[in-house]
Amino acid sequence: MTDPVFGPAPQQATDDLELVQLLTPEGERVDHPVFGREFSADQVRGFYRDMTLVRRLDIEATALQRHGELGLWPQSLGQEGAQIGAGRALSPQDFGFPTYREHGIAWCRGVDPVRLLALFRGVDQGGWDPFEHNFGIYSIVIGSHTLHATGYAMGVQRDGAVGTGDATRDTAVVAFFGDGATSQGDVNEAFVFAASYNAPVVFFCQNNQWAISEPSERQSRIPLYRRAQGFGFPGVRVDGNDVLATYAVMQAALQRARDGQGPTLIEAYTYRMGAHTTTDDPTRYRLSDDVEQWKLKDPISRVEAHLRSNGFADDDFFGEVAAEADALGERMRRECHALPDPAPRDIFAMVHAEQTAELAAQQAVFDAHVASFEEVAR
Amino acid sequence: MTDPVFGPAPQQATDDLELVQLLTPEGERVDHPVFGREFSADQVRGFYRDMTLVRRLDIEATALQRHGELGLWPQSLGQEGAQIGAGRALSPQDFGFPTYREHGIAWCRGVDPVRLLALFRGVDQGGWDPFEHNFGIYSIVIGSHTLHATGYAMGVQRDGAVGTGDATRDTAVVAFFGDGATSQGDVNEAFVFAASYNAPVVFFCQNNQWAISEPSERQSRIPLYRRAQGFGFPGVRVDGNDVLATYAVMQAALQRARDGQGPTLIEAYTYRMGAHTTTDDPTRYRLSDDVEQWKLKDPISRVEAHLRSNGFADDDFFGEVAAEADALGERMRRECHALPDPAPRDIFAMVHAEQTAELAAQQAVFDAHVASFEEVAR
Amino acid sequence: MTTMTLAKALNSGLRRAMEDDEKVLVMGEDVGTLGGVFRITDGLLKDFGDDRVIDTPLAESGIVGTAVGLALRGYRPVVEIQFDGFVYPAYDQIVSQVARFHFRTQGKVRMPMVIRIPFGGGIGAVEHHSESPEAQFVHTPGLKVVTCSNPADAYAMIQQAIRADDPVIFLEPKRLYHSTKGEVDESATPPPLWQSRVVQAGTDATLVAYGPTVSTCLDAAAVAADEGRSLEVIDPRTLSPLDLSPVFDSVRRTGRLVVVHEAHLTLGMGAEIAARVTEECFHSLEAPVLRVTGYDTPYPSARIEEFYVPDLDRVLDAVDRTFGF
Amino acid sequence: MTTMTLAKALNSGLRRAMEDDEKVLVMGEDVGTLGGVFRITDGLLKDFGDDRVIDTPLAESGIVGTAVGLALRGYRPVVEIQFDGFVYPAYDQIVSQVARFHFRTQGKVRMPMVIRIPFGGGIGAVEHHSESPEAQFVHTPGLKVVTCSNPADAYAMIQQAIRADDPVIFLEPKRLYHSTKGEVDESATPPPLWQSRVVQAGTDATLVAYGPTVSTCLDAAAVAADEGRSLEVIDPRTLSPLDLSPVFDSVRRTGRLVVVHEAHLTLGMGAEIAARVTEECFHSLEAPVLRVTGYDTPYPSARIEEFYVPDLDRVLDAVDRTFGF
Ligand SMILES: Cc1ncc(C[n+]2csc(CCOP(=O)(O)OP(=O)(O)O)c2C)c(N)n1
Ligand SMILES: Cc1ncc(C[n+]2csc(CCOP(=O)(O)OP(=O)(O)O)c2C)c(N)n1
Ligand SMILES: [Mg+2]
Ligand SMILES: [Mg+2]
Repeated sequence: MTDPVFGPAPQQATDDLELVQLLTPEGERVDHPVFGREFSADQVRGFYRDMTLVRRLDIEATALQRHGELGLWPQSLGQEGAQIGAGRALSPQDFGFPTYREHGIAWCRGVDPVRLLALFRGVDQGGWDPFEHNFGIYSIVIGSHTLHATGYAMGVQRDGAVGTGDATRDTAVVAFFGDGATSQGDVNEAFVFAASYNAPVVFFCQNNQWAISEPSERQSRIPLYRRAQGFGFPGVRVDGNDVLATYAVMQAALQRARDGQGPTLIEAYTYRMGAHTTTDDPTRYRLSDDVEQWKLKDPISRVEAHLRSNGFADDDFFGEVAAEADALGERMRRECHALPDPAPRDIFAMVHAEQTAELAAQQAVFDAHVASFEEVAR
Repeated sequence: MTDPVFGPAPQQATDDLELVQLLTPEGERVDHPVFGREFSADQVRGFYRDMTLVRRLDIEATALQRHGELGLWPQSLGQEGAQIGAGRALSPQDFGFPTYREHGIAWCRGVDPVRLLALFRGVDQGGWDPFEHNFGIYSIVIGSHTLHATGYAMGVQRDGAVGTGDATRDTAVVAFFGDGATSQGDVNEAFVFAASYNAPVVFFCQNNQWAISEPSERQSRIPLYRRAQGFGFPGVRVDGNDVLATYAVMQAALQRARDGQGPTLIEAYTYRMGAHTTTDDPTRYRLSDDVEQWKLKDPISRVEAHLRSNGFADDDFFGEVAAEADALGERMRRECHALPDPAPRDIFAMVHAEQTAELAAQQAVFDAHVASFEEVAR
Repeated sequence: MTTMTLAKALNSGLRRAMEDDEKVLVMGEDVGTLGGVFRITDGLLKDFGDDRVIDTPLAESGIVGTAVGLALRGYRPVVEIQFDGFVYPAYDQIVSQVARFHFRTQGKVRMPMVIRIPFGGGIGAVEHHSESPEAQFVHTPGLKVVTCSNPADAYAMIQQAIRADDPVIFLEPKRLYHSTKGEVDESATPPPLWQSRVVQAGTDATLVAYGPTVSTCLDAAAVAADEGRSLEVIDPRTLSPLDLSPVFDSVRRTGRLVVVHEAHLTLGMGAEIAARVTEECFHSLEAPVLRVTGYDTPYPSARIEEFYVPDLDRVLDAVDRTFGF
Repeated sequence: MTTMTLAKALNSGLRRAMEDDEKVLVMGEDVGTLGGVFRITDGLLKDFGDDRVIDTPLAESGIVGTAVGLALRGYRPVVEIQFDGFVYPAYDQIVSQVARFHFRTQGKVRMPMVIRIPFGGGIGAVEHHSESPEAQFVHTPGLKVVTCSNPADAYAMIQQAIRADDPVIFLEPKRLYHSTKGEVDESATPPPLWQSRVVQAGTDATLVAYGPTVSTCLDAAAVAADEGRSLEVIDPRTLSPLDLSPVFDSVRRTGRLVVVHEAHLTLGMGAEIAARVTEECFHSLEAPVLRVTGYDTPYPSARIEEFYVPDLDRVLDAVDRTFGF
């Protein structure tokens, strides 16, 4: 319906005319006028390996949760294309700020999967060193970290690490978030700040169609990538189940940031194949038919089909990756069990960089209390 | 500069190609393909009268502040066109949610100017009955009320008061805010909710170029009206110093809301001719040259020129309005002085609808304390 | 008389309130189709429709802010915040708007809104899912703050909160949702919402606890009884306003008081209760009011939360200490 | 030694901190060209440039949230919140992010950030411009909270806060900005930031006050002295962590304590101080700790704020009452 006064009504969120794609669900390479590019067989095999290992990581963690080893696990199943495509486009000096489902990005940043388990086992609250991986710890309060990414990018600008032309120096920052997050004030404020300062930040939104039980149409009635237009920077929708397209689009956006051209919003159009987390029951709110439809668009199968039909990989290769996945799974099980519980008394020392007398006193009381029980026990 | 990958760079905030105008600064009527319409001489004289009285109201309040009668006053000087244009387009059943500078809207909603003084004299915190005027009290926390407007509009939907075709029933809701406010998370969340529920709300942004000392370019690098595109509803920029154009655009947006077509963002492009408030010193951050330029676009002079050159009004008319303004000023001075201070003990009873024992006890202690001094004084 | 979980009692109470008054709306994230992540709103969408059971965009300030607007339009919104730790994005709307409309307009505007917040720890969750934010709301004039500790109270209090013409922060002890069952008499006349309850009478020392720590204190009282010490347990139920007269009465008899909550020690409810009880019962106190609380650290990782949440031992230990003065 | 206003002392302290460490940034609304609505950042933009003095978009969550990112990148942001009442949109970022990065990462991440907030009433302002939000921050583990009451402290404490590796909420008593002058010795070595100060020694009763109420208490002490009563006045300066040992010492001598602040009574600092002092000095107390505070109502309209803000009479009255027990 077209409004006679204010012009055409905005298009619906289901419209996906502008979806960038380089590899069809059937595994056929297609071109794109802007983002089309070549990939070496090596690179594509690498993507396949990454995605397969990350899927195994996810399946393994899900199983560990079922066996009571983890309190909770947010599955990345189905989103491997978006995550590996994005993650592999990052340079070492780039910095990523994830939400809680970015296991594929964490993988690309060299975070040991066991560290991810630690968080969901309740052994710590995010145990890797962000500066070691240039990758923030998982963030739970939806949207809050998009501002951190923007601020970090403002710091990058102040360090003179944009637009120098030095590929090892120019730095992009990425905020990873979901379709649900786009409704949060913080995310929109991040857009405001990023645009105002032309900060080198890429907003990478995995639109997996759901925010727990709510479809992405509840958050926006137009395609999410268009949100960026309202803030004065470009937005683009890419097939998030297409690792090649995601890589290409992400690469371009990162380069734009590093070159000092400012922020970009990428909407990676994908699907959460699993439950929201292991405590969720998606049968309450979505049709299994939808899930079946999306299975046909699986990010890994299409790469496998592509590799096979072009003779880029043989059974040996697939066998090796499968074995590697088994080994990863086995190691995760083993090391998950072995993760040590934290020492309760340490929480008092973790609050501040400079310990306070107050907390030291609380720690002493705590110690005495614990000791009194040990005494009783003896 | 055009980005080879992501397309043309967004236009700058200074671009005003799309400014809707029906009356030039010189007072000439021009047409507009979409918003062009006729106005009766009566209507235009009415606008003139409104604007003149509101300007006097503002000047008088500013003077009262200078004389120590008010703690503070936020001037609406220069924004009368935007406010009267918008305010007069409202139907009685429509509901407006103002910020703190909407004296012209308050005027149109029948709020006695003395009630505005009460707030800034510190006699109350917003003393009119919102339901009597269908006009909320002034709101100080920037942007917070845009959500109230959206929620109210959701209530209107639930009452079945949209799209019935009954002009006395169908109801639009308006959130009034400034250019600075557009950066607040709340305002963007209001856009999200309004779009998601297609709520009958008009977002009326007076871009007066400044948020205290910060130019509107700090908030957005593209014209603010385009923000709406990113959320999937129309935005339009109107010459806010053109009361006719503002009326026409507002009227259309309100009708759209009442018809059930959902939200609209209007950016009324205007200028804050005075200081941010009486405690502000704008010479610290802006050039008097700019102010001089904007004087040429004064919303009242252009209507006067138009009325005179078309013979729609004579000296008698202008004399009458001037006399009315004098009388208003005189009444404001008189009644401001006479505004009674609130009774301190009443604050305890104002906190809740259902009084608590706790606060009743605090009130009793307060009374006793006051009484003990009265005793001493006696 | 039906036996039900605390979750079910809340669900039934909400349903009843919606039946009684068509202006009552339920809104929040996932409250519709899913029935809420804890299923407290289960079935309501089906029976009351999406005009009254509103799945909202993912934005807490937006939820509370639009609820303010709905209240201004004459509705009585019941807002669900998914977890305690996610109430903070709505904090500004709550403390500067919800809490103040009545005051600011000298009573011309009422704000009948309930903000339901599952709170407290002990469910093995990740960060931001085990917070106890009550003190922040109790410190804010204009809000009423209540918390239930059993199914019967849950059923009655949610309805009373919805009927109240003032905004009510309704804290639900989430670890009891499905683990606690109790009798609910749907036809009983409940006590006033703002009234404390002496949950168990006793003579030697007084315990004050609310929400999830009430059962801990009852357990402590049972153990103490075995050891020959009689503890009185009082549940204030409403945290703001505080009805402390039963506590004053009790302390005048026992001379000893321990306050137990999960929220942090510093400026937790225990501080206020200690200050008031000391002021009121100065000459009756045999010992200072002691507090058993969460520590002044963020809520820790799940594997060690048991060391953080007040437990039987810490409560009994504190009772012992009150006898040492 | 120079005589300057509190505003000027803060301005000089900020300038000094920026000179000392080029990682120090100042950011907020109107802090650049305008120099802040209170002129605390006056002249800094001119001298340090807009990479270090950043006028931000009008969004408090955005300001604090980007400051977190800047801190992660190695900067030391000093954020200005324009008025106390506008800190709440940033509350989530402060309590769930700023306060927790260190804890959450087991110390791998530090968050050296200062959030400056002009606070308190008495300036005849409209709503949201006279709040005293300290309790909300003191209740939040991971934050340090300080407040200055005179120019010398202001000058030193702002520098110390900026040098601290933990996030500091820095509360500035806005009504003293331009009204209070004092000597500032720019070469003096200040006491540690986290240390209370006995502002005036006394023997009969103890007053604890911070920020804007310190001068009220000094006035009260002067009047009391005329009446033959010697009051000790202690300014904790830092509200979290609380250094109460001088208060304990004092109360052990005087047996009487009155805490004075503008924030609301319920769960204001007075509650915590009362609870701790009673616990620590139980047998020394001749009377319960009394509190002179803002009431449990929103801050009222300007014309009657003088009835709300603790004044000399209410302080003296409370002191009298401690002698009545
Ligand atoms: C501020 C906040 N509110 C609510 C939640 C609870 N919650 C956790 S995940 C989630 C949905 C997120 O959806 P989306 O952003 O699409 O990410 P996805 O889970 O699909 O990856 C919600 C509501 C939260 N973590 N933070
Ligand atoms: C949340 C919040 N932050 C800061 C302020 C302080 N403040 C008052 S007005 C103002 C500028 C508002 O600018 P704009 O929205 O353009 O409205 P204008 O004053 O120009 O009408 C600021 C920062 C406030 N009132 N609320
Ligand atoms: Mg999602
Ligand atoms: Mg403005």
